[in-house]
Amino acid sequence: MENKNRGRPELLGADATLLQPIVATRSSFFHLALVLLGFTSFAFFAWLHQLRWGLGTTGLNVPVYWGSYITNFVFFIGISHAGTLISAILRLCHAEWRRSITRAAEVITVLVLFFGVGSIIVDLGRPDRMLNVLKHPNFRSPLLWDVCSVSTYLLASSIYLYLPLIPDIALLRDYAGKYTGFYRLLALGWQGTPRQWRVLNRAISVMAVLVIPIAISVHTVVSWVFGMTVQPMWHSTIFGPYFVVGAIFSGIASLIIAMALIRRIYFLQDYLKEIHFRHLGTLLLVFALLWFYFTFAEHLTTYYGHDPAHLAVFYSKLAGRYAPLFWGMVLTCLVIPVGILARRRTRPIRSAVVASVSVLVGMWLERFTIVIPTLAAPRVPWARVSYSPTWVELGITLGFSATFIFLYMVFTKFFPIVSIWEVQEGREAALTEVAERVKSYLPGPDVAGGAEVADGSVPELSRREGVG
Amino acid sequence: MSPKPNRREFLGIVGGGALGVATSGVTLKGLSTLNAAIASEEVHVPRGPEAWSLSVCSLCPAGCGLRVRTIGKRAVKIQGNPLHPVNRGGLCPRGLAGLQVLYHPDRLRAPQQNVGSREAPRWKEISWEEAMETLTRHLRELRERNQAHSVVWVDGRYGHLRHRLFRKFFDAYGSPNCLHTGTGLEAARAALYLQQGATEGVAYELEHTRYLLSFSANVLEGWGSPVSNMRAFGSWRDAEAGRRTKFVQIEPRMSLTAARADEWVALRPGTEAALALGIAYVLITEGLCDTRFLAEHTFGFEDWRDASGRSHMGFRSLVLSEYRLNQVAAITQVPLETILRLAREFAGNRPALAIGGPQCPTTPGDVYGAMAVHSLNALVGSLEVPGGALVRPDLPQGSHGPHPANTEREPGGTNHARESVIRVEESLLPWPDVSRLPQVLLSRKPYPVQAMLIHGADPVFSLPNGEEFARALEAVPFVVSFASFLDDTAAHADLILPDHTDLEKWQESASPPTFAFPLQSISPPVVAPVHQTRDAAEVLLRVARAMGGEMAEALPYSTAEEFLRSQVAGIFAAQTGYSFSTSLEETWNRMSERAGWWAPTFSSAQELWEEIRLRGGWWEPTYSYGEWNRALRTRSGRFEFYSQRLAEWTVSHPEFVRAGGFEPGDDRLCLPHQLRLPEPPEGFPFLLLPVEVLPLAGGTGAEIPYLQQIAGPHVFEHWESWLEMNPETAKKLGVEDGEWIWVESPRGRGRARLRLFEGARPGVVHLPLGYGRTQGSRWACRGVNPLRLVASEPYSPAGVARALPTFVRVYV
Amino acid sequence: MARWGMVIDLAKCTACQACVVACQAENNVPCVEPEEAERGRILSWLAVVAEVQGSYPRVSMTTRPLPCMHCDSPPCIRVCPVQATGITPEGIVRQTFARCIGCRYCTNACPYTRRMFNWYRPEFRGELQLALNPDVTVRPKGVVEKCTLCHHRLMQAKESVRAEGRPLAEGDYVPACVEICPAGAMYFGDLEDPESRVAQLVRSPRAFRYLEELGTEPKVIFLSQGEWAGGKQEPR
Amino acid sequence: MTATTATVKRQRTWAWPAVTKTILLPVSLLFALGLAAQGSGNSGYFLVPGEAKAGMKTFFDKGCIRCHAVMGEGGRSAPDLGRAPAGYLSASEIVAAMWNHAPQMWTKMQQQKVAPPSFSASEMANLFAFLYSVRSMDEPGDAERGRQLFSAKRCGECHQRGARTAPRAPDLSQWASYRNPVSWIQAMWNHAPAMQALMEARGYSWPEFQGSDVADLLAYVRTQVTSRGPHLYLRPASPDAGKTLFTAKGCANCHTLHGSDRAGVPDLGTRSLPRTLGQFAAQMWNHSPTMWVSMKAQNIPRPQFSNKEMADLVAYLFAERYFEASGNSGRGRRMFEVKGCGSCHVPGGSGSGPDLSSWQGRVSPVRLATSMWNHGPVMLGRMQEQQMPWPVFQTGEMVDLMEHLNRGLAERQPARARR
Repeated sequence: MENKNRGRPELLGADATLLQPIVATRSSFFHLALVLLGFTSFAFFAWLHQLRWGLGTTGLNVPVYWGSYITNFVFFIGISHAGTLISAILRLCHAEWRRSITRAAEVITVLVLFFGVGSIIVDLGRPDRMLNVLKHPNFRSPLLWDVCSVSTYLLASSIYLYLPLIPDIALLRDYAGKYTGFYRLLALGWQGTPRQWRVLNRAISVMAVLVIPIAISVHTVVSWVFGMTVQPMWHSTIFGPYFVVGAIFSGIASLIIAMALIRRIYFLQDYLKEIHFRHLGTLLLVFALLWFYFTFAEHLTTYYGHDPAHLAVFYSKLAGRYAPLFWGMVLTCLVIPVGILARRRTRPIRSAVVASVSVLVGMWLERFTIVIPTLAAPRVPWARVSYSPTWVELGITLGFSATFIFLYMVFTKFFPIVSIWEVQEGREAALTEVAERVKSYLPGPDVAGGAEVADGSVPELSRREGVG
Repeated sequence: MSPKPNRREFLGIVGGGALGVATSGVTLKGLSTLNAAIASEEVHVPRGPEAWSLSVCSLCPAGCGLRVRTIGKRAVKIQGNPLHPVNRGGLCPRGLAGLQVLYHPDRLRAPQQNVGSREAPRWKEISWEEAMETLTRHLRELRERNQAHSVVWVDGRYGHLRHRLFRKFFDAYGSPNCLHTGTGLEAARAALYLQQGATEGVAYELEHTRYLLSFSANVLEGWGSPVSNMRAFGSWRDAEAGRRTKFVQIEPRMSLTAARADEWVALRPGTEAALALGIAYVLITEGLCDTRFLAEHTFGFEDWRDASGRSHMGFRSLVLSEYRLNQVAAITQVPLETILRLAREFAGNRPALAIGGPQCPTTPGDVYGAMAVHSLNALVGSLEVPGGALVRPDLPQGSHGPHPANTEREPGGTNHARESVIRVEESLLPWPDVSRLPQVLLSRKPYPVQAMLIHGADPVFSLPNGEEFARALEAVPFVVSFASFLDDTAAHADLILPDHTDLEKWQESASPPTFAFPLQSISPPVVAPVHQTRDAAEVLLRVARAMGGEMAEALPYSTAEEFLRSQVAGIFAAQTGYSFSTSLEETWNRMSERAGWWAPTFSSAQELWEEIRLRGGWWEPTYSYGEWNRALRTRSGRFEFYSQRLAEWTVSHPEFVRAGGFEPGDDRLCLPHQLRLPEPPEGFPFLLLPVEVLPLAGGTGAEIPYLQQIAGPHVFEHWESWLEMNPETAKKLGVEDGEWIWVESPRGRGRARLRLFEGARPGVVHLPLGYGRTQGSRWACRGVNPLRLVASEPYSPAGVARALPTFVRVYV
Repeated sequence: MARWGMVIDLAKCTACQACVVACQAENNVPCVEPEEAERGRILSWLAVVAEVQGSYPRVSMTTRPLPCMHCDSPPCIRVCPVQATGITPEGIVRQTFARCIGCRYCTNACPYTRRMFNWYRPEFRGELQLALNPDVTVRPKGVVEKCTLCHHRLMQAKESVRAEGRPLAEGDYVPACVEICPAGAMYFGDLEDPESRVAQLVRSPRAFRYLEELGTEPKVIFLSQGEWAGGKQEPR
Repeated sequence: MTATTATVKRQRTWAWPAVTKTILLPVSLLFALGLAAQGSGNSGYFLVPGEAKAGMKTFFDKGCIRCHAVMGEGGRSAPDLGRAPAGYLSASEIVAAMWNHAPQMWTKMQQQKVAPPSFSASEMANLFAFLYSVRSMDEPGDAERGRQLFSAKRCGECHQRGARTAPRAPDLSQWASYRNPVSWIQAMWNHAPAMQALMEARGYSWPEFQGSDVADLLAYVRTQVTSRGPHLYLRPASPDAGKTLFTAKGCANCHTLHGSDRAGVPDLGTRSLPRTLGQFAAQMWNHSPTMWVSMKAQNIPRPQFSNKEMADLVAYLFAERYFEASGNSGRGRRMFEVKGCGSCHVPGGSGSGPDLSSWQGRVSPVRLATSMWNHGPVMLGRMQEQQMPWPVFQTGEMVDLMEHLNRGLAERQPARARR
């Protein structure tokens, strides 16, 4: 079925900009890709080195058996909450400003999850026996829960990324003029028929509802990896929500950064506006405070309980060897973001980005100061051994980050990073719909009944029929 | 768009699927390759027939019995010989580590000749024929030139019968210089000599004592016979309620021994004598002494008049006038109440025993301190009673020659043309002090030494004046070492003839220090030599054969085994003792023996030999208490508070008396007393006390990984010297735990890691002994040798070398 | 079914660490190089752990030989994702080296820090390889290892008593650490057998379990130091 | 095992016939072997049936050693069985002593929560052999007492260290090498004629040694040695060799064992003799002047002994005493009634205790001790319930009682020879 519009994205009108990254690639892309792939190959080399000589090439030791790999694992899984969770929540809440940011967020989720899982594999002493997890599973192990929940999450969020992509892929099939076969395959024969829209919307909303508990469970389970042991300052009931909050916190921060970069590089100022950053900045501020609340509650409880084993960890964090990292975390997760975001912002984008970078650094430190001090202060008196990552760990960490960025870039070269149909939809239909909705909040007779407030798909469906 | 996929789409789907399958296939393949790669690295241990054989440990003087498991030709595990009376199946970590000595990768693999200079040695591997030829030629030439006496044999290996062999060799060869480096209880041995007149056999029956006052004796960390001490310790704590032995450890630092004791009394360093005399003060003033013992078996307790009518101060007057409680409390910084309580407990729990003295392990201590401590035993009558201080009877000599090394030589009893290079007659104590060798070598008096043979000793490393020893070795034309590893001394040799390690040779050992019973263990080799090494004893036997004549006649043995057999025949001839047996049999034997019955399990020398091979050795399990004439061999035939030997010696050596700040004729010189404590010199505020830790007991064993790993558990330290310091002191200095820090004494400096330890006394720092080798194993050449920092005094007022309090400064 | 347990009498322990070396030699535990030891890569199934309290001169130090506690409720086996560690019917917490994926979750879950990880391929330099015990596998790199209570000795003991046609008696099976202890501070036996020495000692008022408040139910039981009861006269 | 099952087990073992069969065999075997089987061997010191060393192992293994000491080895909370009671005990006297003290011991064990161990008959036989052997050993003497004796007996007047008195008496410090009182006696015995003459010349009375005198003197002399001489021990004595010697040296010509005193010649089996071998030898010494006088009268030459011979002889005489002449069954029967045994141990099994008539012909000290020990606590409990006192047996009474039991309670058959 030939399409006469192929290769003419400008036919999309104003939204043609969104296809621009796919249609044209600048040389700087390749330069950057090369640099990033350099990091990737270095990480690969580091991993081979580690495989050859053993985990002794890392800075790990007795009793600090876990280090930056596990920190990365928790961190990456945390960031993965950027997308799915945020976009799902915003979708369910009908937050209209979501339309241009959901895609960017969801991609983060899917891609970063691979690195979360990768971190675990890299951390294994015998990755060659990885499949033992399937052959001899022990369902009592929180690590196995993790395996289950992360893979479920990966599946769910991939679907959740893919579903809203379908109309856009169809657009690409029809207009991009590149990789048509590839797009055709992925478009699954999307024609934009009302039935297809109905099914798609249904599916998206089901996934949006599904993905939230899955996402929350993932990070809760990650926290349980620590919380289920009896180790001081790991064995804490608050860890589930604490980790979830931290995850969303870092997720928002990474989303802000990703958006700012996309906006800058692909000239999407029209789509990713200051208001988006303002809203996300507010969200980040809220989570900074929420995060602080949890941190405070956690540490105050520990201090007040005065269990010597816990206190040893507590003091090593607050006043001991890990104090610089701990207070660095407080600075970067609380002081800087709150300081920046709480002020009236003249340049919301820049301040949001600065705050986000700070939060990302801080959240990595937070993961680090959760994992290491506990291990370094076991109940049994032990030699004071300090942990610091070696080049292998740093290389793999950097390589993972670089590869993630690379893959993200590559994604933008194949798929629109801003959801075209959602933006179109917002432009064309949302205004009236919102007006009606707002009216429904106000005193007076219901315009279209209360039902649509609960289930937004109904009016959308009716609206979209005209578009197709 | 049709609901059915077209051909292209179909191909795409199939292709995607294929790609997926291929990817996972490759992944699985990769995983299995990886698995195979790692599996190929796995170490597979060959199996073989299992066997057990006996041996003897010689890593410390205790000579515990070993039971070694062999698989095929490999020795794979060392355990204790359950029949051996010293260890009864237990072992300390050192004994277990014997395997790593045997299979140490840095052992010398063949004889080495120095083809470079002494300063810059270059080692060339030579054949045994060549090596033997060189040794024999040198020794023969010296003998032909009538210089046989100028050959010096320095031995540091523990054992007994081997020493007899060496002595026989040098007696026949014509050298009086068969020296031994000693076993680390020099101060106690000196006190025994000065107060009881016995030259050998410091023995304590720790197991049956009910109250043990240990003055800086690291009972659980290498003092005497560690394993039998530990057994005694275990039996104290096993006792039924109310009968537990109280173990009081008195020392400045809380050592592991102090930590395991029932009480630790922190004492100002070097004031052991004062504390002992303070306790004596309480015993005397409160009438807690054993007056009958004092009256019948002691001399110099009360004031006395000599033949010329001159009156002398007795122990009692000295203590009452100069060691009043408050004085002692001030000197020792031990609370007055503690001293009082210790004295009352000591007197109230008999048999009570006091051991030790101010002694830095591996370096000689202060004789007066040891005398003061030993005097406490006399005050409560703990000599020659069960659970008291004993004198070990000598081993039966059989028909084979005099008692070996380090015993008193009868004046004029030598058959040598020349006197010994270290003139025992000049010194207070009747055994030669190897630390005087450098002086002798350098001064070439009484005669120049032409050759030095060093076996099992590393004086350059282990003597306080090691550097001097190294310098002095330059003056010796021919130096031979029998070291198994290239050690600090061997590095100065011309020829190294590597000795077998324990498990490769016929092993033997006599009673360990502080053990009260005569004992001789003998065991055959467990495994074939790993390298081209030879037993030093067999080397000498070969030399004797090669030299022929009277040498060959004196040593008509072709192997070490033959020699040992001949010695066992001597033991059999004495018609006493038993081969090792279970403790039950031993109890039976002891009971019968006490009643006067002796029922040995052997009836001929051959049978005894076979039993020894089967069980590990022979011993005499019964001690005859109260053989006063054996235990008290002083001129007065009594225990001498006032040592007449000291009196006699100080008269003839006024220069040492004056050096000690005394007037000649001062009675205090002959009585135990507290030496003056030196003040720290300007700029050196900290006192350095080297400490001995069990894994590196005697300052040896640093090359053994097993031992290095467990060297300092109390500060989580291993593989490296550490400097122990009190946290308060460190705070004042502004230094932190784990920092690398310089320790500098007027003699030298070294760098160690700082470890804060609450058990270290403020103002005192400690370095472990055994570190800081400069030669040898890759694992041993680490850390600082504290002996390179401490000052020593070859002749104290008591005429005995002792380590002086050494002050250091510490900086980053 | 026996339930193997160990009693360590802290009153008799001299902290000599013979048990540590005996364990290492028996079980082919490699000695790591000094540089690695410095980085905390030491492998010790059994360690003597010291704890210093107070300040000079009122200092006390407790030393404790710590093998794997062989908990009846071990935190480590619950967390292993691949069932590489478990508890045998006789109560020994075992480790299947061939299945372990090296995630080190168990090492972190163990409150006693008694599980060790092979950071490298085990190295036995030169002739040191000759001293290896053929009864115990040398662990490859990347897996977790731990005290097995010298399980191979149990196998051997069972075999030999079967040959002799008698049941396992006390003393037939003793781990290397217990066997070597010079002060006789370690006891080993069947906790289920009320007549066994360990079962009797466990009933002592001095008996306690290390970190028992964690609910791990260790089968290594310590006897407290006790103290000198004062100069009581001999009981009549 | 719980207390209940223990009781059940104990009650079950009251089923006599099965048990008697199992224990009878080894015991009768041992007794059949008698002295002949037990020589000195080359591995120990045994006087009587049973393995003394194995007995010692039993003594240690069953925990006796935790309270009882033997010769100073072991616990101190109960009497040292090597020394207490001080006098000689034959096998049946050991049983009697055990019997008499048992309730006290059981009570004490109960207080200390120690379960009384049980013994098999062979274990008990070994234990008896052990105790008997140990009790025959001389304790190391007290040097201080020895010193007093030395001056009191005026030994020092001739035997001075390096005494120059002529004719010279031997310097006793040479004798310090003797570790065994028997060898001391032997040495004196052989020198007696010379000494006797000298003493008579000086008007000294014949020195007699009581109790531990010889050991004490030895201990004293030992403290006087100048240098460490050899320790001269005796090799384990052989009662067999002693038996031969007893005839060969002509002792049997006058002395009897377990017979009646011939005129003036003591029966060497009587029990008025001391506990230890050394004291036994000393007794020989004490009586020797009298003996020599009568020997001279009968023109019998004075026998000379090597120290080994002396030891063997003493051992023979000593071992012989382990078995006593049979008791008087009539007295035994009376005892059985008087002590109240019969009120429970009713023939036919109608009493509360088991019927002892089945013991007929099988009673030995070891047997009695075994059953008393293993079932005693139950019996004691029952007796306490019935408020019966625990019977106490005096010397000899136990033998009589055994004789009575052996003949069967109904006394229908004559006694059997037990050896």
